[in-house]
Amino acid sequence: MADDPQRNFRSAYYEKVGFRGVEEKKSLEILLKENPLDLEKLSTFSQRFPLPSMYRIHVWKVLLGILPPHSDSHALVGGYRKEQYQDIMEALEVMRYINPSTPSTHVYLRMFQLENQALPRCSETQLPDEENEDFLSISRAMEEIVDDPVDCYWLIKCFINQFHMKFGDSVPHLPKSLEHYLSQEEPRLLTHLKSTGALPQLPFSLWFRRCFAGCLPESSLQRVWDKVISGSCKILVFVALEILLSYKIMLMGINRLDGVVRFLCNIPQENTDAIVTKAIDLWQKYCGNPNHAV
Amino acid sequence: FLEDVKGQAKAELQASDCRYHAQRRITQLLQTELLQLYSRVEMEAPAPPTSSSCSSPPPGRAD
Amino acid sequence: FLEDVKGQAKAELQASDCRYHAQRRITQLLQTELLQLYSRVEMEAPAPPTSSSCSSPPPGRAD
Repeated sequence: MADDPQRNFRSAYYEKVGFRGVEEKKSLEILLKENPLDLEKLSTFSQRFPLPSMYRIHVWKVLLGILPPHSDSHALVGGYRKEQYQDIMEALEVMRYINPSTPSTHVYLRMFQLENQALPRCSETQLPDEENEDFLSISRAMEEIVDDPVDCYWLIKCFINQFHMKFGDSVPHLPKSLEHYLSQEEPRLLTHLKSTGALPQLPFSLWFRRCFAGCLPESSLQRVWDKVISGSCKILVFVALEILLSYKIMLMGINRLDGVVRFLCNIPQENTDAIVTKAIDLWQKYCGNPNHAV
Repeated sequence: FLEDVKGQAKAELQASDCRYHAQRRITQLLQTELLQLYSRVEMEAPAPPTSSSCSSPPPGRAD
Repeated sequence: FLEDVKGQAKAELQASDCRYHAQRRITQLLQTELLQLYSRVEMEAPAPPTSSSCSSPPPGRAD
């Protein structure tokens, strides 16, 4: 699609001068007119370029299998998805797992549990465990991105299911991978993190299990999730790496372990777009052709 | 082209089946819930009500 | 032949749809039953149970 370096240069130029994605948007529109949709091409596009926000939800739904490749089935299947959502919601209300004042993210959790046969019998005695907290964080972030509750539930559910299915085995290795790339980019910081004992205490579950939900604001987060949904979990390593690099000076100055961890769990929210842009660049640099990088 | 038609039909059928299976799980849950609730009602009111009030039907309803 | 494949796909989808709607009717019956049972339990025991036993969930359980 865009192996031509000239074209890549132009795109980068447009990004700088504010015409970001003019060409990308056009080529995505061409892809979206195909029937059936070519999932491979859509994934490749999404790996290479940020999705224009007007098409993001639609592309995510197709890539996550919420909508099938055939566009003329979208109305039918969309109807099924909506009915399924309503059926589950209604049953949970009747069984009093939820009521009108239940926060929507908790509603989504109960729905997800119902579908996975994991609904607790006595919810009032259940303290949310870590897995539930991961779910709730991702839900809260998805809710910021997606307005329609039916879409929102399906996206949360399929995002989490796909992530576990595709990357469940890779996630435990991501901290090691982060250490590797940090040793390439900034060995002094790595040494510092090791000597203060901070390295094993980095917020890996926030980064690699919640995919930065609750860490990055939604405008930056959705650009990371574009890459995750279209097939890369390695991008998570580079976002983490770029966070460490961006706050290198600050981190080198903190010698207390809890200080490092606390700071990284609550990074400033102003700078995150630049961090994600740099992370994507670095990811493309190390992983070369992003199509084949997992 | 034939594969295409088949693929489309398969995706539609999968989505419809998915909706059915969610409904199945709902039925199972409701059944469990009802069983529990019935056994609780029977435990809590083992003796038949002495009051002649009609507003409180007996726990079982099989005739 | 293509019409044949399409016809078969349509029949399969209809069967799935039919199965879904049957299950949905069961669910609705069970839900009505459950709602009635809840209101009956609440009438019989207007005060919340003091027992902390988990085997007997209180009527309301949403947080």
